Amino acid sequence: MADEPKEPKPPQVPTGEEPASSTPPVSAPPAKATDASAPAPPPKAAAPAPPKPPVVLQTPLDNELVKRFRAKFGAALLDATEDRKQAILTVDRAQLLEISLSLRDEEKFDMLSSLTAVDWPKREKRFDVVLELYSFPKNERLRLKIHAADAEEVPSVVSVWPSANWQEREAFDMFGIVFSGHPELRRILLPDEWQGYPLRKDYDILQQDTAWVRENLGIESGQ
Amino acid sequence: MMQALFQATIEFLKAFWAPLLCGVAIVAILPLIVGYIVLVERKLMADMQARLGPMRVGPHGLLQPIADAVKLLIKEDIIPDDADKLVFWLAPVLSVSAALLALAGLAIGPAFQIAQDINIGILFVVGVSALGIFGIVLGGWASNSHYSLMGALRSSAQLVSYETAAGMALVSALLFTGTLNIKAIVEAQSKEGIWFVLLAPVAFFCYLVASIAETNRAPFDLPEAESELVAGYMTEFSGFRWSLYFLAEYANMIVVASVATTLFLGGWLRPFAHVSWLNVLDFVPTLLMVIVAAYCLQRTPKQPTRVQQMFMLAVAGLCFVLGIVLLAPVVVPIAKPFYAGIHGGFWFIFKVSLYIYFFMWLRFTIPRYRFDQLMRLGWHFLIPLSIINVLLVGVALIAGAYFNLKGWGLLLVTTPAAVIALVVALLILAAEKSRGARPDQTAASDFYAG
Amino acid sequence: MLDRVLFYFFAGIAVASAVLMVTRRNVVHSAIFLITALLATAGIFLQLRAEFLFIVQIILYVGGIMVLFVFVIMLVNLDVALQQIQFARQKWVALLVTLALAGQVGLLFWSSGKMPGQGLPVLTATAAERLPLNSETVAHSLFESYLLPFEIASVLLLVAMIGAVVMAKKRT
Amino acid sequence: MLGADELVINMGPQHPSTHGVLRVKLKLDGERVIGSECIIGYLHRGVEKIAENRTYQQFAPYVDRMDYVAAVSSGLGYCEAIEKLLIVEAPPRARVIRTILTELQRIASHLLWLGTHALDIGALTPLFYCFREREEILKIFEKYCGARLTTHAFRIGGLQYEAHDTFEKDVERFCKDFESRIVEYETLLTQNRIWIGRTKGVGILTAADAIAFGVTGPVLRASGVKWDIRKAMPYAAYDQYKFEIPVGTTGDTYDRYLVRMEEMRQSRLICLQAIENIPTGPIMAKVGKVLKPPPGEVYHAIEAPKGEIGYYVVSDGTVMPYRVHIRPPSFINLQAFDRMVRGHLVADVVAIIGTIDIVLGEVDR
Repeated sequence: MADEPKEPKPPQVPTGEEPASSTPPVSAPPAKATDASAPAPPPKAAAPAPPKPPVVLQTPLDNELVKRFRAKFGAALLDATEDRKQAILTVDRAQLLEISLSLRDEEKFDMLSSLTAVDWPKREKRFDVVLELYSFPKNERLRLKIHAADAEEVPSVVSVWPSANWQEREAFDMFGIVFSGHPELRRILLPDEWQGYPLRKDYDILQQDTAWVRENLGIESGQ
Repeated sequence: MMQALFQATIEFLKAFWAPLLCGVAIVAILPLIVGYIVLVERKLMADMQARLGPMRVGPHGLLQPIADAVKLLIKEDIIPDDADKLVFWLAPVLSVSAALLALAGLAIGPAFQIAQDINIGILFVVGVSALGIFGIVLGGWASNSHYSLMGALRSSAQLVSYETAAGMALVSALLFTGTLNIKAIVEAQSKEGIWFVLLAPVAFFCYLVASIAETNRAPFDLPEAESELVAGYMTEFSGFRWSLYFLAEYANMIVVASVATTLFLGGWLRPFAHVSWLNVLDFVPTLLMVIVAAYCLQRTPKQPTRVQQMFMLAVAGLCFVLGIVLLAPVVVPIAKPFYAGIHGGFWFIFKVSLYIYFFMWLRFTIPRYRFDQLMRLGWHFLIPLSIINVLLVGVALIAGAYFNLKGWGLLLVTTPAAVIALVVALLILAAEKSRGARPDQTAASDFYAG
Repeated sequence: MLDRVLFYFFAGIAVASAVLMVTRRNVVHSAIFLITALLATAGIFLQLRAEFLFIVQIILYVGGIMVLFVFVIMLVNLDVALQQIQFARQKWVALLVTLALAGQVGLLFWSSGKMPGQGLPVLTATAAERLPLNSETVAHSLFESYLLPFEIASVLLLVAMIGAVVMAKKRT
Repeated sequence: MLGADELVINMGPQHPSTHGVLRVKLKLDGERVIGSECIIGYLHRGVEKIAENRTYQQFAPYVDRMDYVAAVSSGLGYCEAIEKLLIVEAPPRARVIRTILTELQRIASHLLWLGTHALDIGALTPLFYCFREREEILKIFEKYCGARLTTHAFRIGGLQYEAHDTFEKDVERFCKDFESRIVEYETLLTQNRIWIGRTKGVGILTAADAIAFGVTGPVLRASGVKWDIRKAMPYAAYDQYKFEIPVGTTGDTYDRYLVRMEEMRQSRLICLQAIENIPTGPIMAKVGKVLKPPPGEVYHAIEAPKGEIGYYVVSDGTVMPYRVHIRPPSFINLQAFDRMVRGHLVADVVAIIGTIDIVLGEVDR
């Protein structure tokens, strides 16, 4: 929490600092959260923090960067929100590479901190691929999200940020998301002959365990 | 035929019973000595690293070497599947026998030498100990492992390179004696009244560095650099075979230390052997022993168990007896004839220990060289320096003969020679530095070629 | 008596390991037997009280040349060497040369003592303690009697060394 | 065998100096590395999957098992991430104590690195000196929370334990001693010709490369990028203290060594500043027994000893996290290994593995 006060130093901050920093007590987040609930309509019914009235944490994001992106990529920018004052851009899968390049070269998000995925099995496009970007010149973070269905390929961003290499392999390893254009998309943490993708929500770890026990130990069940 | 053979055997035994006995003694006792050198090394290392070292087996871990030896002997002997069995069997034996054979040529005092008075003394020691390299190379090859092979290749390249420097350094010192006979070398130092380390300091330095490299000790312990090559040529060896290599390594250390002692440090001579007013130095050995004994006595009550207390007392007693033995030739007129033997032995072993101590000290203090740096140091620095030093010492000797200088007077001519060699060394280093300034990615690529 | 036994002992080892060296298929084994043969020869030198030759044999041949030999053997791929047929086509040439050599040696032995100045010189043995000092003797003959050939040989070696260095440098 | 064009040598997973179960396949030309491949996963325990089946509090001890030589730092990152998700903030006293413990942990982690790195390069003795001081830090941890290695020192919302009576005195005594101890290590290494020869110009990583590979922590700073999350986005109580960010120039192994040595000094200064004035008050914020963060997601990163450790936590409003992704610094930093190692010798490989300062528990998770 304490990292928020330092963030609004650069004036051209495109993340969602503007509404937050306009409220006076910057260092008391619970109070701030209730403030933020006033201007924005609640998009979802949030589970309430015990004593307080419903808090709205996800607000639409509308800053310079989003405006520039709207102008440049139009419909490819599916959504721009901020959650707990962290900027999130949801973009179209097909245009990921162009957007990434633009983010790196024009918006100076020069480091890819983290790349991972989240599985929402009930959704039509079940996977969120989440890229956590950082800009050294601006000292701010930006989260990029891409939705992908089970069989859909996501363009690899290794050519933009080489640090995506192993992280995409890990996402492939754990979720089975195929990154097209990746130099060598193999399993990285799990053995090559591993069955299934463990971090999918429908992955039954017990079943895998039992199968392994049967195969390697020759007994019926390990559990 | 049988009778002839029998006769020959008798003849052989008659002529050589004493050396044979000594040989058996060496083979029997050396492992014990090496074991205790290792213990001393571990204790020293522990002391320098703010810890205690082996403490469990015997008082202050004094029985640790024996426990280690027993452990090694009863360990499983593993021979890798694809290893060349014959060579794998042969290699450690070669290594250790070369090291032991070299010991035969050494003189521990005027009285103790197995291969008595051989004309080629120092050459014999150097040449035979160099044969140990076959044990390393063949062992590395026979293991059929990349780590072993690389260790073996590194080792042989290193040994061949540094042997040149060591040989040249030896030649510098031999110029003063004019003989290869070990006894004659020490006697020459006795006659001149000055140790050759003072006359040829640069040669001593070269030999010191080269001998560390030859025995594969840190900072030149690349063949067995555990962080890179696991254990180098010894990777696949275990149990008794491994301990043979270990034995060979420490025996080699004793050999190089003895050669250095003989040639540069006056062998078995007491410091200032012919300065009569310094005869008080004869009491130093006794004093040392008594101090050790006193320390042991002082520690005795602090030992946790009765057995350990008794053991400590026994050690103290042994030291005390040794002190008496060392004292006897000095004060008891009847024991006078044994003076040279007993005190010679003491001083020789003392100097060898100091030399080995220096090895250990280095090992705990400084990091390891990289292989290309090691080769560069050998070929670009040590070998040129030692060759130039031979020339300079030769010139100095001619000058000395011209001015008819003797003993300490020789310093008048050898000191300038040493200074010039030092300047040359600095020049070489400066040249190296400017070479090293640019990234020499290509220069290091063919370092196996020397 | 002892001398004779020692001689036959070393000679036997030398011959046996020489034969083994030629017949082994594994190059490293051949190298080991060559080392053994050289060491046995060194033993014969020692038995003849030629200590200096003994140690030179060990230092130069065993400790120097053979180390490099073994070194090179390890650098080449052994499997390739194993597949090659031994005694390729020189079987008959080798036999011929061996026979010629044997004939020569036989002639030498046969002519000993028959004609003055021919065959093996018959030396009278000197007692060991009265032998001149070995290394000194060698040094005197090298640096006094045969100084010129010695220097020529050194220059030749120097040239060979420089040539080798130049060739090695050119490659990189 | 070595005469052939390429030699593939396998280092690890059981190798004395791959710092755990890292396996590196090296393609060699003689002894020169012309290519490398890291094979990891031998220590994979599925931490992220476990997280989805534990409550928020239950999962906290698991993060200690990732970077087990800097467990306090991982724990701090996790607790702060969940606090962010819950929109609570730890009380000032808790934040200061957290800062002290985390900085001590940074020193401990760097000490372990220094000892093993020096050992890899062949210097035996610094290891024992480093462990001697590390022991003092671990004793402080032990006094504080009873555990030495995987401490689980912090709780979501603050601290479980009040600092013990002698906490300030212990920390102060350690800091006082430590000043001369660093000098001791430096006399052994910094000016040593062999050490310089082995580390200077080895494993150079330029600033551009470092950023592209996402490298963080001392490795990034040694390449000349002055970036430290403690300064850039202060967390815990770092905004109250004065300290410098050491940076290198060339990005070689020697620079990384110098940067880490200086970092230890700075951490010591932070500790000294912090113990001077530890605020009084509660140590735990008001969080319920059952944590049900409102739906949403958060990414929170802190400066662990090895670099940026980030937690991306998604909540669906239940007691268990919907997804926890951990951005482990070792894992990301190890990616740059191939770039750093090419063209160097086998002996440099161990120096480079050492200088990245990886912990396999964190690489594999």
